[in-house]
Amino acid sequence: MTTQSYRDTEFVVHSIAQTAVDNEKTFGDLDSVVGDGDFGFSLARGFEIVLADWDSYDRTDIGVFLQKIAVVITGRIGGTSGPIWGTAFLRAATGSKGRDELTGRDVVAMLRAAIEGIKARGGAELGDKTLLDALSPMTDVIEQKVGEGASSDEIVAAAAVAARTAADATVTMQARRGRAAYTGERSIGSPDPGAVAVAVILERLASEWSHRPQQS
Amino acid sequence: MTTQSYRDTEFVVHSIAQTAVDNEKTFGDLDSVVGDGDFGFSLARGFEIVLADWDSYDRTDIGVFLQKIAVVITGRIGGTSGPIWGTAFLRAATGSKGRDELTGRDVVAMLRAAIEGIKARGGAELGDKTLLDALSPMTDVIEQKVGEGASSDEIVAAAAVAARTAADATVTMQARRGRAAYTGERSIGSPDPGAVAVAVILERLASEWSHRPQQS
Amino acid sequence: MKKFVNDPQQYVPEMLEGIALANPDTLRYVPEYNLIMRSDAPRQDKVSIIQGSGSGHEPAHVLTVGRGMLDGACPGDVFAAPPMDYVYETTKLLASPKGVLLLVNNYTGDKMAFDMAQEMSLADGVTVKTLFIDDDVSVQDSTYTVGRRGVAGNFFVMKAVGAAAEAGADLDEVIRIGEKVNSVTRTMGLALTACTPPAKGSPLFELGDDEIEIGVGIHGEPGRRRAKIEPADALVDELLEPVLADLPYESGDRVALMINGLGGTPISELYIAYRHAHKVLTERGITVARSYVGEYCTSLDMAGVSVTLVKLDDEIEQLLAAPAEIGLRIF
Amino acid sequence: MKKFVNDPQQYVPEMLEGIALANPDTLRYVPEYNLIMRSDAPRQDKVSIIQGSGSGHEPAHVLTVGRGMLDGACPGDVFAAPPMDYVYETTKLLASPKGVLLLVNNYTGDKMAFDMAQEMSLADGVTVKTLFIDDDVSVQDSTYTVGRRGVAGNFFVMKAVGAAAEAGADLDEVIRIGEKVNSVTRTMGLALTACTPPAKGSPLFELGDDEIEIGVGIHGEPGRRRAKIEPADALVDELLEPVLADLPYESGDRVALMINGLGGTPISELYIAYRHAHKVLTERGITVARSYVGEYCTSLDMAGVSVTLVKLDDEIEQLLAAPAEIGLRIF
Ligand SMILES: Nc1ncnc2c1ncn2[C@@H]1O[C@H](COP(=O)(O)OP(=O)(O)O)[C@@H](O)[C@H]1O
Ligand SMILES: Nc1ncnc2c1ncn2[C@@H]1O[C@H](COP(=O)(O)OP(=O)(O)O)[C@@H](O)[C@H]1O
Ligand SMILES: [Mg+2]
Ligand SMILES: [Mg+2]
Ligand SMILES: [Mg+2]
Ligand SMILES: [Mg+2]
Repeated sequence: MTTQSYRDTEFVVHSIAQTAVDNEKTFGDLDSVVGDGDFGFSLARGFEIVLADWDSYDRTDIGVFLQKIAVVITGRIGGTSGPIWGTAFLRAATGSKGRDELTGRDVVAMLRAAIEGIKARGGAELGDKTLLDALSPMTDVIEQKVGEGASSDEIVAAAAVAARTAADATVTMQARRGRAAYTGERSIGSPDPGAVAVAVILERLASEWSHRPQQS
Repeated sequence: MTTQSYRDTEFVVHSIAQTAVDNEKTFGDLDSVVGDGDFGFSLARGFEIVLADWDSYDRTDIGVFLQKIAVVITGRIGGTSGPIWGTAFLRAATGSKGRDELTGRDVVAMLRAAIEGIKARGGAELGDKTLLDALSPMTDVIEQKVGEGASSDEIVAAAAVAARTAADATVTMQARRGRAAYTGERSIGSPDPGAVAVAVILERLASEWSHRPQQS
Repeated sequence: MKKFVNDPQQYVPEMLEGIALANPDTLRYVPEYNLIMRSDAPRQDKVSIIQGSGSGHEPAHVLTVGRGMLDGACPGDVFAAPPMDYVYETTKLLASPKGVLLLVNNYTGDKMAFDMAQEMSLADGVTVKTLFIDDDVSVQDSTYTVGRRGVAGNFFVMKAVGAAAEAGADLDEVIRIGEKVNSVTRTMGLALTACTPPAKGSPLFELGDDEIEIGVGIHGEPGRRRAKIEPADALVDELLEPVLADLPYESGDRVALMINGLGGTPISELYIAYRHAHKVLTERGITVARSYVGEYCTSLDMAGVSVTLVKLDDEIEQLLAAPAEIGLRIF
Repeated sequence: MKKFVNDPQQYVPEMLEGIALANPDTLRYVPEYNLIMRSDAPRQDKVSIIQGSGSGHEPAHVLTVGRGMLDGACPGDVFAAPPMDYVYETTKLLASPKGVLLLVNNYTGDKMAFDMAQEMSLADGVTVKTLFIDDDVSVQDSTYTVGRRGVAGNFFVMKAVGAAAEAGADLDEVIRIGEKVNSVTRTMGLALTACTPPAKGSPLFELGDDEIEIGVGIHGEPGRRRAKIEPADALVDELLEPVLADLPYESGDRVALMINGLGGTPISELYIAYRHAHKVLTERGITVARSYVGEYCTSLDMAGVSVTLVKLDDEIEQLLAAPAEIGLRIF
C-alpha cells in the first residue's frame, strides 16, 4: 500500500500521536482548571504505544490500518479519552474499509462518522463543551473547502484556523458533559482541553503538511 | 498569714503564672526551633489552673502554699515541664515549711534546693542548655546581692539582668538534655526556651516589683 | 513536588507491586492489566465482583480485594478510568459460572470503559452485569448533566455485595442488594487543600490560605462553592446538612456513619469531625449503629473529609457486619 | 492553619470523645485523665497494659486500646507527655492483681511522668512496672544524651505484650517479652513536610520546596540532617541502610517490615516505598515474614514515612499473629 492517500493517513495519525506525546503537560494543565488533570497523561500513554508499535500495524488497507490504531487507543487509553478517541478512530476506519485511495469527500464522511460515534458513545451534543465543539466546525470548513475544489494545503490550513477558533469559543461555554460539568457555571472562562487538543493537532498538521512524505 | 514575705511569695507565684499564660505563643515558638513547640502550651495550661483556683490553696504557711502549687504543676502540666517545674516548686516548698517570714538567705536556699531538685529529676547539668543555665547564674547574683545587703528592689533588678544575660548565653550552647538534644550541633544558634522563660519571668517581676502589694 | 515517587509513569504499577508483595498469600498481581485479584479467584461457587476506577483513591479499590469484598480491582492511572482492555481482560480472568458483577463509580470514563468491556465479555459468553454507584450529593442538577458521582459510599456497596456473594447469592440477588445499598447511601466532601497528582507535579487547583472547597470531587474536581475555613463543627454541618436533607434521613432511622479522610487529614481531626456528626445525628433522633472513621476513599494527599450516611435495615446491617479479610491490614 | 479544629485547647478532648462515641461497646472514656480504656478493664486475670505519650500520633496509642493490645491509654496534649496525675490515676483505675505494665516511649517528659506515677502507685500498693521503648536509630551519640526515642516500633511492643498478657502471662514474663521485642526493633523516619500543631497554628519547622528532614522525630524534632528530595527508592534506602546496619539485620533473618505513614502521605506512596524496601531485604537474603503498611504512629499531618524492622523468632511471630480487636477499625 503506497498510495498518497495511505501516506497522508499515516502522516496524520503519526502527527496526532506525536502531538499527544509532546503536549502531555500542556493538555494536563488545561484539564486541571476544571477537570482532574489526567487528560494529557492519558493521551500520551496511549499514543506512546501507537508510536512504539508503529511498524507493526497491519497495513492491508487504510481501513485496516485505522482499525488497528483504534483498538490500541480504545484498549489502552484510560479516562474518558480512550473510549471517545477510540470510537472516533473506529468509525473513521469503518468508513475507509478496503480503501487505498481517499477523496476529500471521503475524508469529510470519515470525520462525520467519527463525530457521530463520539456523540453516541458519550451522549454529548454540540455546545456541551467537548472536543466535538472543535471537531464539528472544523469538519464544516473542510467540507466547504473540498466543495470549492481547494488544494489539500489550503484545506488543512483552513481546518487549523477553524479548529483554533472553535476551541477558543469553548471558553464561554458551560460544560454539560465530562468531569468539568460538575462545576456548573465555574466551567465558564476556560477552554475545553479536548477541543484545544484538536486545534493543536490541526495546527501541527498545517505547519508540516507541505513537508509530508510525498509520492515521487 | 499576712506577712510581707507571704505577700511577696504570692506575688512571685502569681507573676510566674501570669507570665506563663501571657507568653504561651512566644514560648511555644521558641520551642519549635529545635524542640516540638509545646512548651508554651504546656506551661499555660498548667498555670491557668493555678490562677483559676488561686483563692482555694491552703495558705497555712509559705511552705504549705508552695506545696499546693507544686502539686498542681506536677500533676497537671504535661511534657518535661510538669515534672521539672513541679519539682522545683516542691523543693522550694520544703525549704520554707512552717515559715511565715523569709530572709534573703532563705530565698537563696530555696532557689538552690529547686535547682538541685531539677538536676535530680531530669539528670541535667549546668551547660546542658536547659532552664538551669538561667536559674543558676541568677541565683549566684541574688546570693551576692543578699550578701551585700542590697534592697529587694535592687536584688530583683539584678536577678532579671542576670537571668536575661544567662538565657542569651544559651544560644551558643549545644543541648544535651531535653528534646533539643536530638538535634546535636543544630541546637546551637537559638536560645533554650526554658532559660528564656526564666528571664521573661524575672523581667516582669523586676518591672512590677515596686508596685507589688505592700504591708501598709 | 515532594512525594515518594520514582518515575511518575510507574506510580500505579509500583504501588500495585508493593501491594502484591505485602500480601503474598492472599493476592495475585497481573501487571498487564493493573489487576489485583484474590489468589483463589475465580471461585466457581460465587459471583465474582470487580471494581475499576482510577488510582489515587486508595484503599479504594485495590486494597479492598479479599474474602467478603472484591474479587479483583483493575484501576486505571491516577484519576483516570481504566482502559477498556483492562476491564475486559479482568472480566475474562475472573469469569465465574455464577456470573460477574462490575461495580462502577458513575463517571463518564468509567461508565464507557465498563460498558464496552461488558459488551465484549457478553459476546464471549461471560455472564456479566454492571452496577453504578452514585452517592455524591454535592452534584446538583444531576439529571441535566452526567448524574451524580460515586465517592466514598462505594465502600458500603462493595461490602454488602461482597458479603452477599460470599454467602452464595446469585447475580440478580447481588445486584438487588447493591442497588438497594446505593439507594440509601449519600456522601458529601470538602477539601482544605488540593491534591498533587504525581504526573502533574503540582497541586491540581489553588486554594487560598483560608479557603476551602465544599463539595469537592475525589479527583479534585471543583465542588459546589468556595468558602472560608470555619471551626470543625461548622465544617461538618456544611457536609451533614445536604446529606441529611437528600434522602432524607429522619428521626427513628438507624444509620452507618462514615467520616472518610481524603488523604492528608490526620486521624485526630477525623475523630473531632466524627464527634460532632455523631452528636448532631443523635440530637435528631437518628441512631448511629455502625461507625467508620478513617481513610476509605482518598484523593491522593488532599486534606479534607467526606461524610457518608447509609440508612440501615436488618439486611444491610447484617451484610455490613459480615466478616471480610482485605489487603488493608491493621494488625 | 486549615484544620478540622474547634478550640485548639479542646483538640485532644474532642478527639477522645469522638473515639469513645465511635466505639461505645468496647471503650470507656474518662475525660478527667484523657483516658481511653477497655470497657472490661481492669481484668483480674491479666496484667493491665497502659501507654501514655503525647497526642498527635494517632492511631498510637488511643486507637490501639482493645482486646489483645492496650488496656488503657492516657495521652497528654499534642506532643506533650501526659501530666503525672493522668498516669497515676489511670494506673489506679486499671490496677489488676496481676499487676500493671506502663509502656513508655523514651522521652524525658514521659519518663519523668511515668517514673513519678509509678513511685506513687507503688506507695499505694499497686504492683506496677515500667518498660521503655527506644527504637529510633536516627538518634546518634545516644549514650551521651538522653538515649534513643521511642517511635513507630512501639506498635510491635504493644502488640506482643498485649498478646502475652491476654494469654495470661505474669508481669515479669510480659516484661521479658516487651524488652525482647524492643531489643530487636529499629526504626528511622524522614519528613517531606513539617506538621502543624493545632495550638501553634503554623508549621513546626520550615522545609524548602525540595528539602527533606532525614531522621525526623515524631514530634517534628529535627533529625540527622537536611537533604534534597530524591526518588522514592533512594529515600527508602536512606532509611533502610541505617536501620539494617544498627542491629544488624542479616542474611537468613526473618523480619516484620513496617512502612509507617507520618500522617500526610497517601497510601499509594506507602506501597511504593514498601515495594522497594521489600526488594532490598529480599536481595540481602532477609525474609519479610510479616508486612505492615499504613499509619501506625503519626506526627499529625506530616508528610513522610518511617521504616521499622523487627527481627522475628517463633515466639515473637506468634505473638504478632495473635488476634486483637482495637478501636481502629477497617470493616
Ligand atoms: N461525554 C463526552 N463526550 C465527548 N467528549 C467528552 C465527554 N466527556 C468529556 N469529553 C472530552 O474529554 C476531555 C477530557 O478527557 P479526560 O481527561 O480523559 O476525561 P476524564 O478525566 O473526565 O475521564 C474533555 O476535555 C472533553 O473534550
Ligand atoms: N532533662 C532536663 N532537665 C531540666 N530541664 C530540662 C530537661 N529537658 C528539658 N528541659 C527544659 O524544658 C524545656 C522544654 O520543655 P517542654 O517543651 O515542656 O519539654 P518537651 O517538649 O521536651 O517534653 C527546655 O527548654 C529545657 O529548658
Ligand atoms: Mg480528565
Ligand atoms: Mg517541647
Ligand atoms: Mg480522569
Ligand atoms: Mg513535648
